[in-house]
Amino acid sequence: GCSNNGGSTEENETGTETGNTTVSGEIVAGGSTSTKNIMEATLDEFAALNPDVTAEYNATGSSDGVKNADSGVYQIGTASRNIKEEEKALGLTEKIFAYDGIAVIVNPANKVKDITVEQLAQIYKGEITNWKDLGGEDAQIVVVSREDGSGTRGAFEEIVGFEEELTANATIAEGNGNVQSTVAENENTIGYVSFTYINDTIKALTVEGVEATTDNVLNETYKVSRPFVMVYQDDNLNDAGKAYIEFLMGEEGQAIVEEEGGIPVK
Amino acid sequence: MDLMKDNKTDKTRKENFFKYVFMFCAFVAVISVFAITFFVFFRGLKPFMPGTNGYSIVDFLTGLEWRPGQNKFGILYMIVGSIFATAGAIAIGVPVGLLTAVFIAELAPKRLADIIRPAVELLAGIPSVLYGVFGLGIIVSILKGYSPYAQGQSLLASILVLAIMILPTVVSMSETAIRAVPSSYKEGSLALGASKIQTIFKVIIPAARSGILAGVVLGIGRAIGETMAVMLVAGNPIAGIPTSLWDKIRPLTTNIALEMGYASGMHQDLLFSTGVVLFVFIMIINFTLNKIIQKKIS
Amino acid sequence: MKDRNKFFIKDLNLYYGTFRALINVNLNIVEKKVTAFIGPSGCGKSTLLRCLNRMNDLIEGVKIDGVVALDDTDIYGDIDVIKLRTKVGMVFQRPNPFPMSCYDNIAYGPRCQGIKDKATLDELVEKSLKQAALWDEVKDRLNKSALGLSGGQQQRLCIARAVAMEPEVILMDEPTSALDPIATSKIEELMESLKEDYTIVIVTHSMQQAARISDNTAFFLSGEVVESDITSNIFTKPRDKRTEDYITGRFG
Amino acid sequence: MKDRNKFFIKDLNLYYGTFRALINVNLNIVEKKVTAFIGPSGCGKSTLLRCLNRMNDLIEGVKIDGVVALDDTDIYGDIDVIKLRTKVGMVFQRPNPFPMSCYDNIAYGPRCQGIKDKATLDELVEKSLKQAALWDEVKDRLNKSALGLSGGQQQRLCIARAVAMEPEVILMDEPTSALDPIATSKIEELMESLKEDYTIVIVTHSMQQAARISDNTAFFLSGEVVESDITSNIFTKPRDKRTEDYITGRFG
Amino acid sequence: MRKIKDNIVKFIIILSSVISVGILVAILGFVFGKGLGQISKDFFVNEYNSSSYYLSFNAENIKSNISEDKLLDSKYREGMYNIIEKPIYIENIGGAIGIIENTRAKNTDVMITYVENKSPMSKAVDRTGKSIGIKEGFLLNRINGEKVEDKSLEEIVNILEETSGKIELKVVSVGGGVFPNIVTTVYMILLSLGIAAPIGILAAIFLVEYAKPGKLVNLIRFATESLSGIPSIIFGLFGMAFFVVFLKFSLSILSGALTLSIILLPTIIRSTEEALKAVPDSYREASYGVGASKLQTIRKIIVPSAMPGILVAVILSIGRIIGESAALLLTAGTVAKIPDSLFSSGSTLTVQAYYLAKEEGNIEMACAIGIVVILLVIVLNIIAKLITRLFNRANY
Ligand SMILES: Nc1ncnc2c1ncn2[C@@H]1O[C@H](COP(=O)(O)OP(=O)(O)OP(=O)(O)O)[C@@H](O)[C@H]1O
Ligand SMILES: Nc1ncnc2c1ncn2[C@@H]1O[C@H](COP(=O)(O)OP(=O)(O)OP(=O)(O)O)[C@@H](O)[C@H]1O
Ligand SMILES: [Mg+2]
Ligand SMILES: [Mg+2]
Ligand SMILES: O=P([O-])([O-])[O-]
Repeated sequence: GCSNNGGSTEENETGTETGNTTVSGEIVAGGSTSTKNIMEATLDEFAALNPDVTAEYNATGSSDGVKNADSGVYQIGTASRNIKEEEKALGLTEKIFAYDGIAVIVNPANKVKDITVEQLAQIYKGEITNWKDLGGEDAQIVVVSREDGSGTRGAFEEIVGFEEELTANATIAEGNGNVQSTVAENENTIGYVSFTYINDTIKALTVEGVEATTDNVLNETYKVSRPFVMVYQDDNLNDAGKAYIEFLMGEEGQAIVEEEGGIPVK
Repeated sequence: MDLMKDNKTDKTRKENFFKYVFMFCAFVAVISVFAITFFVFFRGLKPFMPGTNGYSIVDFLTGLEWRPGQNKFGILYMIVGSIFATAGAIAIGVPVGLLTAVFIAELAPKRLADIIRPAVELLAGIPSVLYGVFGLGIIVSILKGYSPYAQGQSLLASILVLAIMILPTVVSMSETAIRAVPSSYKEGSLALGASKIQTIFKVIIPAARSGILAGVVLGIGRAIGETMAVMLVAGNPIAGIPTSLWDKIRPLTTNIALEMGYASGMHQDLLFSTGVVLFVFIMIINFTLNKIIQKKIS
Repeated sequence: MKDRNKFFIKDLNLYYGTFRALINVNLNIVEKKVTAFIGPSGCGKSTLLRCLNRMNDLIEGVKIDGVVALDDTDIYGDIDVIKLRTKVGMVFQRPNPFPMSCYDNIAYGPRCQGIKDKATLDELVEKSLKQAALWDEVKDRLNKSALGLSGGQQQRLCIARAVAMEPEVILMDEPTSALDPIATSKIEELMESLKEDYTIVIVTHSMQQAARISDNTAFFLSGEVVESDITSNIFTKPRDKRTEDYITGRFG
Repeated sequence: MKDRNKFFIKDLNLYYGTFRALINVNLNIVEKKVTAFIGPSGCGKSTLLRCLNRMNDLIEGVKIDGVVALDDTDIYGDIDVIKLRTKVGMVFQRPNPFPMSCYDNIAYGPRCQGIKDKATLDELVEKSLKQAALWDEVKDRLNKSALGLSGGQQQRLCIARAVAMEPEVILMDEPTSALDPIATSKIEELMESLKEDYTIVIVTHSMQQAARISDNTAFFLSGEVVESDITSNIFTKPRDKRTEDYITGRFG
Repeated sequence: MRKIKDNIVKFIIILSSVISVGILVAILGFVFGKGLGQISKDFFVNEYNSSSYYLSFNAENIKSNISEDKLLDSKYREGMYNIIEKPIYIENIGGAIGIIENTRAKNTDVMITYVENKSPMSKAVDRTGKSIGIKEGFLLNRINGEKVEDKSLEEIVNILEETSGKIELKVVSVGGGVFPNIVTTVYMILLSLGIAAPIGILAAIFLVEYAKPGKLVNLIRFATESLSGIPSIIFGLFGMAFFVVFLKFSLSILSGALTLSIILLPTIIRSTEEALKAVPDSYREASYGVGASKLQTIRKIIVPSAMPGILVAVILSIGRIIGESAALLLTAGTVAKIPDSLFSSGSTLTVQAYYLAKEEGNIEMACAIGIVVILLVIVLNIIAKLITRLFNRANY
């Protein structure tokens, strides 16, 4: 073997074919559940390029990601929302590594196709409670939201503009998957999930006529999007960690971000 | 005289050494138990301590809204929901479980009992997540058809899922207790011309009471402590005392599990406080039921 | 008055699975007399006794052939076992009062028969306890748990419980073997008085006891009834050598 | 040869919690003789027997005062209880072989004393089984579970197990009460032969048995030793009225 | 009158039993109905995540006389793949590639379907020079840095045939299985029992055989009893704060196992206590009666006799470990990889099922895992029964 023990990684050589200098070490990352697919895919590729790197990602939630990056449990923490004021006080380095769209989803049986941001706010504040007000059938709207502290929820509330005014009537489902299952199971529900979780058991609504696609987020016509942020303590990063971040922010990494349904930063 | 004691032999040394090993293990066990208790209480009571800019315990225990973002941490509606869900689960699960136990222990032909018993035990081994998934896929879907609201997530759904989950505990504990009733009671009753059913209900079940109650205690523990299954079917709203079976509830455990990954600072401490409330709950129930058992027996 | 047979047992065989615990038993039990079953441990005394009210039905794998007739009805025929047991009461070796109050213990049987009326029950309880010579000792604690009574009192309570059913026969399986001498003598006195109204069958390990209290005695050995006769004959002029050996203490 | 006292018991009182189960017991147990304890149930026979090898130590809440001396050493003084028990073996009412092979049952005690040598153990096992008159019956199944033996064989195995420790005294608590007559008579014969080497104390419910096998008899009533004497005296000319009543079957 | 009443009650009893059994059947039906379709050989032997490798080797000319049929008849077909384009053998790399469809994810991939005996691919090394070897069933992703995604099978074959000298392939092992979760579950069982069983059993021996009944024992008993009623999420909180953060064990199978041990202790102690108490006193008496010491009696008589009870407790504990999710989620993490040290995180089957349900809404897969867990539980129950029966036979 010719592994580069403890050596420095001056340069990111991924993507070239031969004569690679590889790094070694362990990367423990974790945090947001929404970023899981992107993080796992990039870590996998990074570990393939650097076979002596072992990497793991624990999807325990955005706030947990920040907290554990601070306590040192995670070398790299991720959040699927902007870093809050009190979190900024921890003095962690932040880096946006991708953007994500949040899809507004309903049951495929639901006739409604489009919704406005204004209507979304009214629904989530409990001001609109019947689908017929949106041109659907005469049925109660079942509002599904995420747990408090979720990056997805934080971002959604911020963008839609009803922060902390969520109707008391909302059903809270834990995780993107539970939102998805809950919506898939009941034709009167409305919920929201990260783009990466859109599949055929549910239907994504167009927001103000714009389809929920990566392109539309990039050209800023689709309104509901948020950043994926990673945070770390500079002196807690090992060589592998540093090299990984470079890789993620580089061309290769961003290409994977896109493959996984995220929106690259450049 | 050769009966005299000799404390210095290898044998006595070994005896003593092992005695201390046993004792040490007992203490490890005890210490871990107390460490948890201490830790949970320490974290959970921290926000209420005077001198910290914490949270008022009264607001915490009587509040009707849980909006961490707005600094509103009220858990009264959760307490009420937990109590309703547990009580409902017991009201359904205990009788059904007890009667099933009676069937297995006293009425069923041996072969049938030998099939049902392990089958019911199997229910206890299924991870609770699957109960949740089952609850969401089947129970919630069915209830949706009858609910005045447009969804099936509700107190009733929680009750049903929990009732199913406590069944195996209640069945196997009750069955063991029924089997443990001295056959002299049964013989005494039958010899007096009582029928089998009379014997079961007038003598055997009363005599097995303490074992059955122990099963109920464990069942309650499971019902209150269950997290993953109810989370999927309770609805977990951020406010609102349930007033009907169709209302959503947010059980205490769910509150912890939902947000622990996301909470920090006082929000997290208050999740621990929720844990303390749960802890106290279980203690009170254990304690009262033990008292009831003791009183009935003496 | 000619002695009338209460039970008539003919060619009775009983198997626990494949083990033959009773072998061709033939025996008559005389009405309103005390019949004692004696014999060494494991010889089948309890087994036969439990045949008389079909208590053996409860045991898995018991097979029976032969005839056991109560007042000329074959009790292994198509009869109501529950009724049989109300007619043939039983008292066990270890006192087994139910874990409830003294009153409820006695009232248990009648209540199971559907008697609900408080006055009737009160009367029945009092009468039974008096018959069992226990009334004076428990009348002030009727509502306390029966498990608080002494062993001897518990056993008399069990007798009272059997008596409360107003049965015709009372079966007793070593009713005094767990009791002290004073309690024992009380129960023996009690049997003396009960036999005026009831047919009593008692299993005992103590030959002295059999001699003291019984009118007839059956001697068992390894599942067979070796000899049965009026008690004084068994003890003074046994016909069978084995009976004599047992009586004179050569074994057992 | 003058009889030597093996045990000397003086003013012994024993309390189970607050219940005084033995009351001022004074008794001598003669070396290489069979001493029988008789008396009605619950009179304290087993309790006294278990005092002799401090088996009562295992019971919570037992308090003792008075003297129990073995060969002039107070066994309730500062002695090694384990050594005491190797000297004073015990056989219980129900045969209680360990759930292991016959061989291991016998070898258990010696092994606990540290004897590991196979040849020594083999020899010891054979000798003990022969002494217990069991060798011929089990020599082909030494490695099979002892639980497969019949009750009588199990009890003799337990005796062999006690004998294997080469004790000086063997205590037996109703050793035949769970056995059939044939097994009983085998064990009685065995005791006859054992008493040449050992001091034997036996509790029995059967007066016949006491009469048959013992040299001395102590009669117990409600925790007291009413009378102790050589057996023939007890059975033919008891000094105490209560002894006489019991012997003649007026109670018990 | 009494007959009618008895019959009504009997009817209710039977009805209850029917309900209990009906529920069981419904749940099993649901889990099996949803999950069975997902179960294949791949499900058991594959990693959950696919993992990528960059592997290089020197082209050689390896002839092969593999038959047409054989080319179609490779192992992957038993799994979740359909062949779309017939594999073509390439001498340059000594192996065949074909286009397959992933029936679960419904996308197509290029797969290395066959590797000849002396193929240079089996000697391929990664970028550190470590020999990994390309195996049948790997998906082909890039050739010398160039993506194969949008190319036809012919184009790919052409590229490979024309390349001489060093070839670097990016290959991806196929995921979609729960092998790492099975391994993690086994580790978790071994670790937690390795910690909790000795401590619990020895503690129970102390409580039953040594401790004088009194305040202390009552206190311990009360503590263990209340602990068995505490929801496991609270243990999770403790484990997270103490093992993960304070002791810096990080989210790892060690933190998870330690947390689980504390959960198991009360059960193990209680059941062992019961088993020890159930050993007839006559054994103790007999042992002391022949002059055995306390330790000897415990070691040679009491513990062996209590063994079936203790084993059953242990097996019940295994059931609990298998079924636990809340506490492990907070202490052992969610990584579906085979842990390579005590300090790596890992997710057990149940955690994985929970995670799939919660995060990906993948009910089918969660149920498939549920089936595995249920089968495991059945096996454990049978073992428990066998043990009890075995020991019972020894006793009578
Ligand atoms: N349930 C049973 N299953 C199998 N065998 C049994 C059962 N009950 C009793 N036996 C056997 O039947 C025989 C007769 O038992 P029974 O109890 O009638 O004896 P007994 O004369 O009452 O003895 P004891 O004086 O000890 O009470 C004994 O050998 C006993 O082992
Ligand atoms: N562990 C104990 N705790 C409290 N009381 C006990 C205990 N063991 C025995 N006793 C009581 O002490 C008295 C004497 O009991 P013991 O067992 O010595 O009688 P015994 O003469 O051997 O009777 P049996 O012939 O029935 O074996 C009895 O009244 C009994 O209830
Ligand atoms: Mg009997
Ligand atoms: Mg005794
Ligand atoms: O898990 P989140 O991405 O919603 O924080």
